Amino acid sequence: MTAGETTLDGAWTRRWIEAVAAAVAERKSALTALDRAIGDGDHGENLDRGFQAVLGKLDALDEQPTPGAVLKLVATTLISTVGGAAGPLYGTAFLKGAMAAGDRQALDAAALVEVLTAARDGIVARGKAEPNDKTMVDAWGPAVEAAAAAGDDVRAALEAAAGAAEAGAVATEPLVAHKGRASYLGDRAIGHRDPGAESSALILRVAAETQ
Amino acid sequence: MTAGETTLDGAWTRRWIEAVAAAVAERKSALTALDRAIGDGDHGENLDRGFQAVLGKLDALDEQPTPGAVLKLVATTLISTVGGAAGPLYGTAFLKGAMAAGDRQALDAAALVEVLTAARDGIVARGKAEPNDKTMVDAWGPAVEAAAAAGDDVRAALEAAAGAAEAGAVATEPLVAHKGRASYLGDRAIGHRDPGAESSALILRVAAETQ
Amino acid sequence: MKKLINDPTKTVDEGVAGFAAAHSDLVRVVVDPPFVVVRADAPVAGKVGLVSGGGSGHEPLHAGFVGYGMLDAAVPGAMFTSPTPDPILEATKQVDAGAGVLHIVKNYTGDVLNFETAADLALAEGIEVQSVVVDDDVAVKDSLYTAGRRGVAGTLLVEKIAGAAAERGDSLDRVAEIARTVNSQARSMGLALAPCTVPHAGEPSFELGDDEVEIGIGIHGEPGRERIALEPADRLVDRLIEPILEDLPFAKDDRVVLLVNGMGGTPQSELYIVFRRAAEVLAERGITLARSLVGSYVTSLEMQGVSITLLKVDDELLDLYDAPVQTAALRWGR
Amino acid sequence: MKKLINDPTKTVDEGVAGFAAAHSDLVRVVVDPPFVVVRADAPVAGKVGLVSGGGSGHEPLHAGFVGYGMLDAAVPGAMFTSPTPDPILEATKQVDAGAGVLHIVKNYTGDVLNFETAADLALAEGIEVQSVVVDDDVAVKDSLYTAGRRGVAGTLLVEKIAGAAAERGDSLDRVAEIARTVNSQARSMGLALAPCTVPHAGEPSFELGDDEVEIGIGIHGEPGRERIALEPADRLVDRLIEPILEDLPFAKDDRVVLLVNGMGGTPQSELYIVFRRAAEVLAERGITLARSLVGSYVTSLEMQGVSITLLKVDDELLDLYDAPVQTAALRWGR
Ligand SMILES: Nc1ncnc2c1ncn2[C@@H]1O[C@H](COP(=O)(O)OP(=O)(O)O)[C@@H](O)[C@H]1O
Ligand SMILES: Nc1ncnc2c1ncn2[C@@H]1O[C@H](COP(=O)(O)OP(=O)(O)O)[C@@H](O)[C@H]1O
Ligand SMILES: [Mg+2]
Ligand SMILES: [Mg+2]
Ligand SMILES: [Mg+2]
Ligand SMILES: [Mg+2]
Repeated sequence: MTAGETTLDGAWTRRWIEAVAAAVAERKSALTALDRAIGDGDHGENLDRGFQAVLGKLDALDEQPTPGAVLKLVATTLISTVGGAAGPLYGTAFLKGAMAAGDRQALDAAALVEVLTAARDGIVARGKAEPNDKTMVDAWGPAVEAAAAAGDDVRAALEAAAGAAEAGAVATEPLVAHKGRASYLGDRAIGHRDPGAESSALILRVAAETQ
Repeated sequence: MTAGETTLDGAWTRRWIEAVAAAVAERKSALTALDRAIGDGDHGENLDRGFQAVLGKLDALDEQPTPGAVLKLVATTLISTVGGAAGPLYGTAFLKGAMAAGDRQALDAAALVEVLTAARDGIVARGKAEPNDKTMVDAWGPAVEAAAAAGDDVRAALEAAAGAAEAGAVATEPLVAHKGRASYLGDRAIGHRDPGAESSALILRVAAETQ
Repeated sequence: MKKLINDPTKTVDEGVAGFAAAHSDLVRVVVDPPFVVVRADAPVAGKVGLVSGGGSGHEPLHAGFVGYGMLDAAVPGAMFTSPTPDPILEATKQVDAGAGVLHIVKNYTGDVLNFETAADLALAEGIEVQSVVVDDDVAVKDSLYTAGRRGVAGTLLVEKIAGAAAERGDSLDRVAEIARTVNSQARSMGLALAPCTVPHAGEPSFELGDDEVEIGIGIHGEPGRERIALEPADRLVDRLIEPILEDLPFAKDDRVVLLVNGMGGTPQSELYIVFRRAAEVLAERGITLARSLVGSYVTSLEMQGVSITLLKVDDELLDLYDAPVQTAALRWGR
Repeated sequence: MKKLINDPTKTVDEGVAGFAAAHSDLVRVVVDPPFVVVRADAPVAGKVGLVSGGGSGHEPLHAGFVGYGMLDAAVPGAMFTSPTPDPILEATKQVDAGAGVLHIVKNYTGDVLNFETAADLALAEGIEVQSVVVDDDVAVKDSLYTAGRRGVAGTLLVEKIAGAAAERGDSLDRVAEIARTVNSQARSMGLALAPCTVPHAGEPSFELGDDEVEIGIGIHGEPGRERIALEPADRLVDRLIEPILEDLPFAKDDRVVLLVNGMGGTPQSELYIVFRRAAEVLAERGITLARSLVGSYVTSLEMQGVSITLLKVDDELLDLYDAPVQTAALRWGR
């Protein structure tokens, strides 16, 4: 399979999620370390618990699930296993994404942008964070815009989203936080990267790398 | 005043006690360190509290007190300020010593031996320790015997008592303790000097050095 | 990290199991979905049910306050991580006796969001739910630019007093109103001498030098707002109590409940040294010490530190505070 | 050493002052000779008076147990140092209502000697005194070659049950007999993960490596009998409970009170993990868990560790255990 041939169908979605679970497990301590600096030191643990639970449920899916069905399973599993702030926020993101994906068998670039937009809007609706509040929104916002600007190629869109999310995560470093636990720290949050933005970038980077 | 001329009168007794207070204050941490190793780490603190209280009371004595009167004041003050094991034991030692000194204006060598004997017997009566139980008795026992064997010279008797008490304290090091907190340690007490034997030797050494 | 634990990933489960074994007269534990600690005789006919919960690691909060006159159920999440909606919903169902259920939620994004979802789900099942968000921590500025004040030790007072109101038969609206009043009249602030270590993390939540104190900590091992050199206890107490007094503000002739709360690793003797100075400050200001509570009630694992909470009371709140309570961690009058 | 204190030489005084300020409904403090903590309504007409005391640093023991149904007075000594006879005598006089006074003494040379002197002095003033020496610690061999077993957490159970007997009007002889029965049927053993530091000493009472546990500790920061590598909590519990079970011995169908006691710096969640395993062991042996008590009651400053106490009970002891108690640290039924 060469680049550009990828179809974002249910099987791809499943491969993506499996790869996310592996990546989160691998980066668990790093994510937790970011959270220890300006939060309560559990972000990696929380996400890992959630995605491991997702892995255990993937086999309950139909043999040829829609992308939406996979996303919905991820959503409900994260909601009922992650807890904390990230659980409801990521849960809502995947749930709204699933609803945007609808019954489609596969996502083209336009549908992908719809899904990413719905996910970001879900996070904003629940968490009320604005851009530059030093949250995961700072990864999702740029990702949506970059994907939308990337044209018709899904791989290009995924790559654009991942790159923008990564840049967005890095760009949280100089910020004072206005939402989440880091907001308690005032100026002392400056110089630290937001863990949720980092994990969001990781999820999107893995998407870009999933064949 | 040259050696041999010393009269163990009330004034001498008072000088001795004042010097003990100074010596205990100086050696406080060392005594406590011994107690930390095989006890509860308060022996120096306890004695210092007691002898500082004694200092504060000495002026309430008659202008020319008997040795017995000084010893009795020390006894009651230690009993009511030291607490722990050392408080009642030293308190009893000084009380019995005071009773042995009686109304004498000064102690000759024979009277000194009587006083030391009464002190040791008081400690044994209250604490029920036997020789080699790794307690202050291991300093007082040899001290009494050495003083009794030293003949008619009070200075020689004091020097003999101090030397024997010091040797006795050192000799507690290889022992397993059978009384006091160190007895809880079993074999782990081996290699440590008993703090009460050490403070007893100190008190007697100061006596030998008091002119 | 040295702890009396077995598997670091099982500390919450095993702790709750031990709690259930020790207090089977007071509570039952529902284990699927894990874990919900429910008052033994719940649902209590005609009574408003009180549910609280949040991340574990704050023991005895909340399970230690389940019982007569206080909570009907506690929902312990993972260590320092708010529980998910499922067990919150389960707890809500277990304690609903038809009079409705009050959710007492500490103001953290995760807690608020998960309780919100659970309340929606409960509503969908026909259970009336109201929520009170506790935010008593004056260390955090309550502004548009923060997640708002945190809920800390004042939560205990909200649970006690609202619990007494529910026990005497007040309606859901009234119990919720009383809980909100308590929250609005309670102010807290804390400090740490030493951080805590989440078992699975294995590393302390922050580093403090041998002569440093972290002022304005929360209860999740998160760093505070300020780090200063160690000072005598009385001076540190002043640093905590001044912002508390100013914030409400508490004034001359006010009557207060003073809660001196240990963070988990602080010996009781030190809490009383802190209490001594706090009571002295109140006396200097002409504020009346109506009731005193001293202990480690809202903790951060083995953190060494203390928080001070003042609650302004009137006759009704004081009566409710004094009303009988029979829980593992707070008990009087029964 | 980081502590919430002011002057290291004043920690006991200030802690007691804070305690008195917080619990003026329960106790009064007599400050000359310093310090005696006396039940607010002492002497209670017709009742045998109960006096206990010992070195400070074990809070809430003993002052936290002064009140209805437990102690009439507590005599706090200097840190880890038994009090002198003067305050013990003062306490004895304050609580004597003509029915005699029971001294509850932990078995340490210093405590025994100072209480002995105080009892003699009280007798000389015409007060009838009996003494009970508590020695529940199985870590120490009770032989001619030691100072005998130490009194540790079992002291709390002696004070509770003897206190209830006195409250119901038992004679001095009978109260003393019950106290001795409780002591003879109680066994304890403890361990430490980290030592404590006496404020004026400024150095920890012993050194422990990052992966070491001290087994068989007392409550004065003294080292234990054995040092081992850190193990899972369940295994450590087994090390404590086996010698306890063997010593009495406790047998199948015995009914017991299980006390899991924190040493001061141990979070409650860990105590419940310990409790879980201890209860499991009892179940395996067919021993009935009649009552449970979990908390930091008999401590060594901020020491991290735990002790387990088992008390074998019959109907009478259980009734007395259940009887109302109203003190700062233990309260039920009132
Ligand atoms: N209001 C919010 N809106 C968007 N994202 C938020 C908000 N609050 C927190 N977050 C995100 O959640 C992350 C923390 O997640 P996590 O550590 O799992 O939860 P918790 O803070 O409850 O411990 C933060 O790094 C931030 O990106
Ligand atoms: N039964 C006893 N007989 C004689 N001396 C004893 C006895 N018990 C303890 N001691 C002495 O007391 C010393 C300890 O004194 P101290 O530390 O002040 O009291 P505590 O042990 O109560 O802390 C020991 O080193 C020992 O010499
Ligand atoms: Mg977090
Ligand atoms: Mg000592
Ligand atoms: Mg969290
Ligand atoms: Mg001592």
